[in-house]
Amino acid sequence: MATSPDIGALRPEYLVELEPLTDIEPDRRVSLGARLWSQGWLRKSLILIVLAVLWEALARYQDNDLLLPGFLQTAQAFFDGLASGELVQRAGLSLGVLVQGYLAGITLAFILTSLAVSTQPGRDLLATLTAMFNPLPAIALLPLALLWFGLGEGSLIFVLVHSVVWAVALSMYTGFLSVAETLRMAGRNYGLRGLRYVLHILVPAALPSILSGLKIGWAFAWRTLIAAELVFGATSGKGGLGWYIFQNRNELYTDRVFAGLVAVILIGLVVENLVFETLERVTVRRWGMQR
Amino acid sequence: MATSPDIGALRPEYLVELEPLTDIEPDRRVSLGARLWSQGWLRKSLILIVLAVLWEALARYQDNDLLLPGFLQTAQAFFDGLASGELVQRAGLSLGVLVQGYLAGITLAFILTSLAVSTQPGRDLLATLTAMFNPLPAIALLPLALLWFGLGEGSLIFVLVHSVVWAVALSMYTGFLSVAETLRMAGRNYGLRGLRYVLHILVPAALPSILSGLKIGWAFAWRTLIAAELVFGATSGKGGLGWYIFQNRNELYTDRVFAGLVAVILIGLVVENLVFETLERVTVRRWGMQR
Amino acid sequence: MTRDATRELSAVVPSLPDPLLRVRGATLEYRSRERVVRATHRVSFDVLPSDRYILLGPSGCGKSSLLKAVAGFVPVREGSIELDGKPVREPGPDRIVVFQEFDQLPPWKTVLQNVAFPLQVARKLSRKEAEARARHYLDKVGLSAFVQAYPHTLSGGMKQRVAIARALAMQPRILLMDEPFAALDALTRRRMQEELLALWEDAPFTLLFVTHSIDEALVVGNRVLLLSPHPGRVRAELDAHAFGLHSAGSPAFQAASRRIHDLLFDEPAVPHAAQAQVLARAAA
Amino acid sequence: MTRDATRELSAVVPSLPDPLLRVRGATLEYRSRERVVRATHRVSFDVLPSDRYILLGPSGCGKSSLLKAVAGFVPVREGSIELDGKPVREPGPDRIVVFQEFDQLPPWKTVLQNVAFPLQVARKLSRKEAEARARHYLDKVGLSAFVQAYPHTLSGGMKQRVAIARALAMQPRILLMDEPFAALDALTRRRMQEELLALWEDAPFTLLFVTHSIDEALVVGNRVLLLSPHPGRVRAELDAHAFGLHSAGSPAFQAASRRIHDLLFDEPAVPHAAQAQVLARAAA
Amino acid sequence: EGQLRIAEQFGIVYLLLNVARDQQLIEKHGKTAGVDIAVEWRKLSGGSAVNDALLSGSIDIAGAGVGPLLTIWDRTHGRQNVKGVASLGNFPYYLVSNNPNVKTIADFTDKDRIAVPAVGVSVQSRVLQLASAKLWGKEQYNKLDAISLAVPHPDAAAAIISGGTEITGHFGNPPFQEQELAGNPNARIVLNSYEVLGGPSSATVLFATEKFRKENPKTYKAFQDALAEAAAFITAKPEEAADIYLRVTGAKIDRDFLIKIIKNPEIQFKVAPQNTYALAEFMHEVGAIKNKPASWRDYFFDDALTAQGS
Ligand SMILES: Nc1ncnc2c1ncn2[C@@H]1O[C@H](COP(=O)(O)OP(=O)(O)OP(=O)(O)O)[C@@H](O)[C@H]1O
Ligand SMILES: Nc1ncnc2c1ncn2[C@@H]1O[C@H](COP(=O)(O)OP(=O)(O)OP(=O)(O)O)[C@@H](O)[C@H]1O
Ligand SMILES: NCCS(=O)(=O)O
Ligand SMILES: [Mg+2]
Ligand SMILES: [Mg+2]
Repeated sequence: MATSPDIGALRPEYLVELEPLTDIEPDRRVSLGARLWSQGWLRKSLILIVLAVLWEALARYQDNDLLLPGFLQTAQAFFDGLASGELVQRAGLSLGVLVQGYLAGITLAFILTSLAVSTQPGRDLLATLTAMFNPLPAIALLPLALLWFGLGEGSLIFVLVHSVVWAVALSMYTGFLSVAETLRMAGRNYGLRGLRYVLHILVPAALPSILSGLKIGWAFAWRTLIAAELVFGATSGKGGLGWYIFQNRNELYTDRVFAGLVAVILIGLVVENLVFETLERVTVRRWGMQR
Repeated sequence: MATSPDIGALRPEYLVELEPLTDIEPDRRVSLGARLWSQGWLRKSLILIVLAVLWEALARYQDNDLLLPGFLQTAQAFFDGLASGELVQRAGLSLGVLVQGYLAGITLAFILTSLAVSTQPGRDLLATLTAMFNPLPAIALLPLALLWFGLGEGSLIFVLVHSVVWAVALSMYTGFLSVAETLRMAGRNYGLRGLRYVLHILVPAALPSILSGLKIGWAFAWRTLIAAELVFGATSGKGGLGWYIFQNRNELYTDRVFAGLVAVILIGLVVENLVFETLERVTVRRWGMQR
Repeated sequence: MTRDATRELSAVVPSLPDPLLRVRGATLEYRSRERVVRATHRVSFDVLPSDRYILLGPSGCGKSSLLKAVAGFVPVREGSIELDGKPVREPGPDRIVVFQEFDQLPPWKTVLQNVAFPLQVARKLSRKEAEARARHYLDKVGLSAFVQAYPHTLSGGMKQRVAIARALAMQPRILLMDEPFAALDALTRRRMQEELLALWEDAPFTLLFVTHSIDEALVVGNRVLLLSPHPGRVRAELDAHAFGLHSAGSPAFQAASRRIHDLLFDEPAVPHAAQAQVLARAAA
Repeated sequence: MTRDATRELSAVVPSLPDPLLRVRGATLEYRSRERVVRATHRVSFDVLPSDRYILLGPSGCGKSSLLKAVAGFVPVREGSIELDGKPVREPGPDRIVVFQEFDQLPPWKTVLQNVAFPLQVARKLSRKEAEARARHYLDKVGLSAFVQAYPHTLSGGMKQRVAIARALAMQPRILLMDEPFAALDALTRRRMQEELLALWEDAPFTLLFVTHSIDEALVVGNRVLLLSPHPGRVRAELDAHAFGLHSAGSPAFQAASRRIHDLLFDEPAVPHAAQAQVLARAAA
Repeated sequence: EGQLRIAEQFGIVYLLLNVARDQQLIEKHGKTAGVDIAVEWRKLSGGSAVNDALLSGSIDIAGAGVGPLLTIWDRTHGRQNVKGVASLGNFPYYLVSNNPNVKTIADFTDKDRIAVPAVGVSVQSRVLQLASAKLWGKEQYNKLDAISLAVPHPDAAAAIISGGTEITGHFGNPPFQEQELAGNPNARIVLNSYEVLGGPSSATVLFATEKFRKENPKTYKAFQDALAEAAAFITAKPEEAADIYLRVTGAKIDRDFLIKIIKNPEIQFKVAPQNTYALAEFMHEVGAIKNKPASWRDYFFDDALTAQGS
């Protein structure tokens, strides 16, 4: 090559005799600030506090507590509701229905998506049904629900399924379609087919999308439940959180309305941070599939 | 190696002199059936026809046209609505608001997600806000919407944004987080940062997830709009599809209610098959990012 | 392809065993809405039981495509591929593939699970047996210390070694390896070649092996199929059973290596110029 | 690492130019909740301007990690990395990387756009200029016919060649290449080596090049850093400026090759056994 | 002054407003008083939406049932001081059942379901509670809430007319109750709100904030005068009123059916409130409102128009 030969002479070669490695020192300590900052719940609590302060300030500025009660007033109503046991009981009722509808919706989404991923008609069916039914508001289903399931839980679950299934199916399906070709081939190469292929390859590979679909589905289930409980509102003793909110709204107990909503929010936060966050940590993040 | 040498002798070596390739013949013709089957719109139309027949059958079986009018009856009402121009006008009004709210929601989702992807507080903020607000039903925001935007489009758009932003942000964010490390590194290596990095690398790389988020957001915008239009009603006769549905429901014209819903469904199908399907074809599928 | 290359090889030499894998006039094509790319053009060859059969050819000539076609992932557009006399229709655990890409390991399984899982699925081993066998093969590829690691924490070469261990542990009817050692350093590569050949000595299996290294072809294989540049056509089939791990540097080895080299070099000049075979702008 | 290896090399030989890249005692670690993996341990070396500097070492010894650290993707846990006297903090287009992985090409850009886009972004070229330059380099890597293809329709070797063209076209301050030719056949690899060296002859640039082929190290590089097995430590730094494209086979070349081979082989036995450096089960 | 935003809801009970709008009566009376009034008409659905709109200042005059008026009066007592402006007329609410076994409310069993707009808190529910209290005693006032269900009027009406669902009773309002009676031969009136409240009573009322009344005396007066004229108009010309209704609301309801409803002797188009105090008293008794009104004058503004009320 063209390099002048003297350069080599200028830079002597060298060789190092390596001793076994022993002197690997322990972790450097990180500063207290950094350690606190690394605690997700602390950062998030901070955000919550800021939001609460903003809320209170806004409410005081608007000074119209029939429309927007402040944080403190709502907190008062919330704790009253807790103390009387009403909020807990209502939330429990709602959660019971919610979980049933949510699980049913996920199951249906999984079946539809599995069909879609394995056959062309299944694929068309999913695309068409989703495009058709996803935009339909829950109230549109009311007459049908009345006819088929009567009033009460059956109808609520029907409406919940409707609100969960399309969003979850869309996310799941997108996830399935985006699985890397090599990974698919590896799975097929093991001899996996049909459901086992979906469960062992597609589902874990598409988990990030599936989880986002599950989160969206969960949120929409809540929304719909609250809205639907107004309508299907079970009999007075057996109404859930939506019922609680509706009733108090009708009576212009706005602080209680907000207390009900706070209950929804808190349950949302708990589910996000305990369930979904944990799921993500022990799966997609641990596996390096998501940052 | 240990193979016995005679095997080599049994299999003579050979060498082929290659001529330039010229005789590559044209496509084999595919059968008519296969060609028809390959037309997506045909398969989907078939599904639609089957669904229509099922609907009609079900309606006849239930024989209760105040709760469930048949397909034919609804089609009649639908064409009457078209002919009188009412449906078209109402759908136009709704679509106008819908598109504004939808675009605003997407923009907000994009901003939130871009923040989240670049800073830790942004990330916490997105996670917290989404977990908190996503489950809140639109009615919860009504008082606030009224306070801030008054009665009218402003409030509708506010509610629409709420129904779009969280789902889209969640999908977008999941997409961003799942972008392969090497691709991220390549982008950063070009010297891209901040918004340009997001736009040139993260967005296209996360496009499958983003598209699924956009689809979900679109559907929920519709749902919410229909529901919200009931509440916000109409100013001087200027209500959208939701109001049309509500009014006819009030007048027990169930066939027109279903005609309104059919309009929603048809618009959904058109958007799915013209907009989203095309988008997918010229992007993610063309790029081999999705099957 | 000329007539004498497509002739029934085993018919000519009746004392040979029936081929395990029989590829006849296989043309492979990738079609998209915009264009049709022909990857291989009428390729024929036979792989006999216990062959270590090498596919050698320039980048983009269709080696991986051929391997995927044998594995059942890419359909032949013309011609046929038969395994044990039965046409290949779909993938299966009788033909385990080591892919060229680094993302072939399910990221949600540890190194150990990555090797053990297909054993449970396809070989019906109990979890315990599967893990024991997995550990055995992971040891052979030098990854004992990483059994609990997830794939995303491995280097490129380590990932490929996991895939190799997975394939070896499966003991398939025919092992399909696509440049398995390309990401490995000289030493590790050598060790892998040794392992592979030692396993073959222990219990001969059939191997279809893609490589771009002429030396590796001669060392690993007993038979080498030389492919032309894009689209791949059979250029020659050569014997390599005489060379082994310790032949490198011997004059015969160097001569064989040079001969192959020349066969590849002696292609009509500028082989890259007219590579893309844009057959049609079809509106599929 | 021993003291004399970490000494300031340029201080000892004052007539040498200042190093462009100066790596001092660089320890690289990957930390997860469960474990800490040390990839390299106190590695020091200097890359002078116009050096073609090779990192050579066994699979998993931290070559890619070192390259990524220089590129600004992996932070040093101990020690320092300086470019032009300034510590490396983040990635930038002055250090273009050819990654080892095949998924480094944005799939939404055609081959041409893949090469042209970074030129527009980082070199501020107009679209036209960028495309012209991109075509030039794509021609050099033999992909002229595939400029309009999308990456997912390319073979493994073709993808790597696009990445190579992209990096070459960028003409960075220092070019970082991670086993760029590993997926290429002998012929194509040779052509790429020729191209690279011809470009260097035209206008010398600085190159940091990871390879696992000893011969390639000697042919491509003028200086070779030998790394020990996991975690990577400096084993030796050797001169290679005497060897070029046509040295292969010469006795001096073979001797150098054998020497490096032995340095790698002569590692204390069973080098793979205690590879994983599980430092702590930290709860990060 | 000069601007008036009115929110009405769906239904024939807002006929007075429809006539005032169609005949431009507000504008007319405004001119007489020397103000040009720009009137904006909004349709909203649901008492809560109306409340929210009024409290947020999005509308000036709200139309809703007597129940919502009492609630909002109670909650804004000492603050915005929302009070009634006028009644929109006396309408009976019928509890209609299509269950042949149900003759009175005492006949409802656990198998029956009574649809109301909002269980417990809607006017219909309050009336039902009042009737229950009379029948079974004060403690049992919410006995029927247990089989009550919140169902929107149209869905409940559809269910009553067509049968085949669990809903066997609907405490509705016009025109749904009339449609039910006309649409299903089995449907019959089980309870009439007039019986419970002691005679014809206001069902739907208009209300506003004290601030609006104080700041817009002329507009306010013009509005009230317009209502009075509209009431007179309807009573005089029910057919024309029916046509106006069809025109303004765009409703496609059968004209003869509509005229029949308007001419129903139980329905009286009067702007002075009537017979609302029994309900107010009862709501206070059961704790639905905290402030006890001394009389109906507490929750209506003290105007000449409503001075004749009871
Ligand atoms: N999925 C695909 N879609 C379209 N064309 C493809 C696809 N995969 C491969 N090709 C084309 O087929 C030809 C052969 O590709 P293949 O991957 O089989 O080559 P190869 O011999 O394995 O090359 P390498 O040594 O570089 O890996 C190439 O021209 C490539 O562009
Ligand atoms: N993202 C990561 N997380 C954790 N550990 C990693 C990660 N990437 C690499 N490692 C570990 O760091 C060590 C060095 O990896 P690196 O990729 O640098 O090796 P390499 O020298 O490039 O090997 P190869 O020649 O096989 O590509 C390996 O032990 C590997 O397990
Ligand atoms: N289907 C209910 C939708 S929302 O109004 O709760 O957004
Ligand atoms: Mg290949
Ligand atoms: Mg590497």
